[in-house]
Amino acid sequence: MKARLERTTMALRVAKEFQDGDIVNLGIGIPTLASDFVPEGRTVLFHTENGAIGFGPLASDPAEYDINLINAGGQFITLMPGISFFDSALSFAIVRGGHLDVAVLGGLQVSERGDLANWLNPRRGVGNVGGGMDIAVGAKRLIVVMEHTTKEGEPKILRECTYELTAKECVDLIVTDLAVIDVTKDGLVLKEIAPGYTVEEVQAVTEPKLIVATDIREIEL
Amino acid sequence: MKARLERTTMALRVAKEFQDGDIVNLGIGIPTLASDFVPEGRTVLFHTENGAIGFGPLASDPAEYDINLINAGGQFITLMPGISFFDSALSFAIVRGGHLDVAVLGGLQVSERGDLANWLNPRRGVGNVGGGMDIAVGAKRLIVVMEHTTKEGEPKILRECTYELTAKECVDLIVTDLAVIDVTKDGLVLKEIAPGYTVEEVQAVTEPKLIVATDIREIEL
Amino acid sequence: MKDIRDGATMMVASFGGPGGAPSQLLVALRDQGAKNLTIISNSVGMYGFDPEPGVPKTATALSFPNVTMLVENGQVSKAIASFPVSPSSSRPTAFEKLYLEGKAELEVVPQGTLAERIRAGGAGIGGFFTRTGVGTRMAVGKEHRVIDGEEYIFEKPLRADFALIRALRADTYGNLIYNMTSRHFNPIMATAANVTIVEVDEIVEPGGLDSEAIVTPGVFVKRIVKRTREGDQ
Amino acid sequence: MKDIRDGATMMVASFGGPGGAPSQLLVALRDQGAKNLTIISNSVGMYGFDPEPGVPKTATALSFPNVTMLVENGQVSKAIASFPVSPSSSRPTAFEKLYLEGKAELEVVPQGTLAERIRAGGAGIGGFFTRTGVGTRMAVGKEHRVIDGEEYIFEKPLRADFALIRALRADTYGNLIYNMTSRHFNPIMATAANVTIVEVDEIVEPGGLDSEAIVTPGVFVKRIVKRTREGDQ
Repeated sequence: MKARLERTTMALRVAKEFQDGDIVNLGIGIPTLASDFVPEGRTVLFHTENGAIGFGPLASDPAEYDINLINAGGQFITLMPGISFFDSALSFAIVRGGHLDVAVLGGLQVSERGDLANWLNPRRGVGNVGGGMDIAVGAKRLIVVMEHTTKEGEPKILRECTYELTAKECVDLIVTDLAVIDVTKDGLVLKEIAPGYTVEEVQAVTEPKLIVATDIREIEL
Repeated sequence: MKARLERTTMALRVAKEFQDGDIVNLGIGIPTLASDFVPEGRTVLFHTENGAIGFGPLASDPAEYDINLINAGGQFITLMPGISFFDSALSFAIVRGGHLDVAVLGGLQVSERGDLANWLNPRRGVGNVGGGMDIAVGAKRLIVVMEHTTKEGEPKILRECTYELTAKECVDLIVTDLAVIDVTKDGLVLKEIAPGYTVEEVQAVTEPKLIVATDIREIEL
Repeated sequence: MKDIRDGATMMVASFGGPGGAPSQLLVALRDQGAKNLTIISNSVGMYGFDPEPGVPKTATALSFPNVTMLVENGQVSKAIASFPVSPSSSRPTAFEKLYLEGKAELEVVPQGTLAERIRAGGAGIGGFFTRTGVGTRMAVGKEHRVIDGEEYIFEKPLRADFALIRALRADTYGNLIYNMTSRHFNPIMATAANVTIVEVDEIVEPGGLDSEAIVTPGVFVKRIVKRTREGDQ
Repeated sequence: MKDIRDGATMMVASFGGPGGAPSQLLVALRDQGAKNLTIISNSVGMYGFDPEPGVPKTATALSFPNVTMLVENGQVSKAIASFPVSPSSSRPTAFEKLYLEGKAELEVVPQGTLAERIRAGGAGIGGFFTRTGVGTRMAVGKEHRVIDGEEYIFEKPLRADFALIRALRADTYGNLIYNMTSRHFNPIMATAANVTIVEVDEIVEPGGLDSEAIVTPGVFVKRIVKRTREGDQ
């Protein structure tokens, strides 16, 4: 009963945010899983940085794997009628020009003001920035999906990020294995909470003070 | 015997400059005529600002006129195997990025240092700048072809342009109905001269002092 | 087009004639009547003369609904263009007359700079440096910068409230393909407006276009209008 | 490739696996041996591990000739990239080890900024302002500018002596078409080098490609190399 959400459940919750007609970019990891859970009746087209919009689900049969049909994470994807291909310049013109309706990224840390750190673990010293900085800045709406705490149990939602930033004040919504949190001008608003958990328990593993939504509820799936 | 060159003859002389494999842009007017005179054995592909490289000759039969197949001057052109189409951004990336081997433009005035004025007649006050400024700056080699003097007999090759400039120090070669003149760091070098004319006669209708090439000859066609 | 308000900024594709020009959308805009429009376009209306007797030698001599119609209808107060006037001073365009009477504003922009500014607007670029225009009246008042020994000027992006464009064929996602040299400013204008409206000859189902040949992904297109009459320019 | 000298700057197309990567040209460059190369690429070599037992789940797990080969051969002294290292710290790339030993320089660039800088290099743009990287380490030492209320940083164009790219098919003019998501950095790198060399599966006569689907006009391509073995990645 009282268990943190599975990765697929987090992805399911994220996918509820997709509106009909949205163009959506999904980062590597949990975000990618969200593509399987687009709510019925909504048409969502997915964008991938290497240069496609409107691809189908991940290829399930190794026989259909094609090195020329992959997403930005290198996963084999499939064709869908209406798919279009373009180069990296146009791909990031889409991103940077504000044409992505929603982007979903993983996170190492998110600050109270919606700063995101997700590309460089200081223990390693070097990292792959990829397209995350462009996407964080360019997407109309940015959802970060991540575990609520580190493996050591430390909060990942902080007053200030201590890791190298991906972008400042870019996150609109945080979905974790414990909660759904809106980033607002007034601060972080706790909107939904994992089944069996209390506000206090979530607050205890969150560094900034959470504002509790008047209509707070269990995470809706 | 002693007659200024016809427009087609000027175009013929210009075309001699085209080397095998060149990508060439031709401005409206006399420059466009040069496409008919590419020297035998040389393959030259023409670029047009609206977005094509490698088109065929002007359409000669009104039955084949297609509003979707024109050059930058609005003339109906024809298909040729290997033609490619692109948008205005890529078209001017080609121009501005230094990928045009040769451009040929008309001119109102050219200065001693190779400044070009070709877009605005001050008597009118407004003019169409078109792609001339981009081409003048971007082409690896810029040839200006024009009458040597105005209708009133005034020099068009001047110490300083008095009309609004298209670009500074951009012209490499001037072909007129009287002469072929190289623009060099040392000044204007008179290389070829129309049949029957003397150096003095050309100098008389040219404002800056011409340097006479040691191998000066009749205009070669 | 009901949401095009007075004072809107409109990108309108055009180049050298009727090819790639959204002529039916322009007729609709004329009928809709929004005033005080700023037009961003390669040319600000064609010269408005009928085809010359016999066969026209150029596409520019063809008569078709273009921005001149909006100018004559009193809807245009400003233009940003590279071909703002007629090639011939003896046949001035409606806009040219308006401008010379001091009743309209005009910003003349080199064609490549116009294209790049529109692309920048669509690509979220805050501005860029170009060598085009250095040492000319286009450089007056602009920031100059020497980069690797060459002189450049700073140019700003252009965006619009609406882009009116034309394509050959759309699928229902708004993916577009064009027709030869009628591509010109259409793909970049599609990217640089809050609302892009495209006029097409044909609308097909997704899958009906070659995915490798799609020039404009549907993400850039808000509304698709099928041309009503065949053969009309 | 004989004219690739020590110290040359090389653009090398890559994205997520062997698709669109000029692997045979890289083998040739390894055999040619030029040293002190600067590599401009999305990734600086893949992780170099063989396919995992069974079926690889991603294209990135596939083994194919890539920049790691050049690094291991002592040819690389600098990289400009968005994916400079392995996704997993337990399997560092050859370049990562070199860099951490202080034997190579590295400039990490956000992927979209990398693409735009390459495009700018090919398009004759002297530099541009982007919001990407503002407030991060990417902005350190860069000019900041507020444009229409948003903060931007200045980024410079990238050019190279050579671009090594891969396409599906070329005609003899050098016009290119690509294969689905293997397009990525190839078309823009083609524009931004003094000499662009393309590796293709097939070379056809002019007219053998759909003119509306040509992505890279031949003007950008200097040399075309047909891949020698079928099925090889």
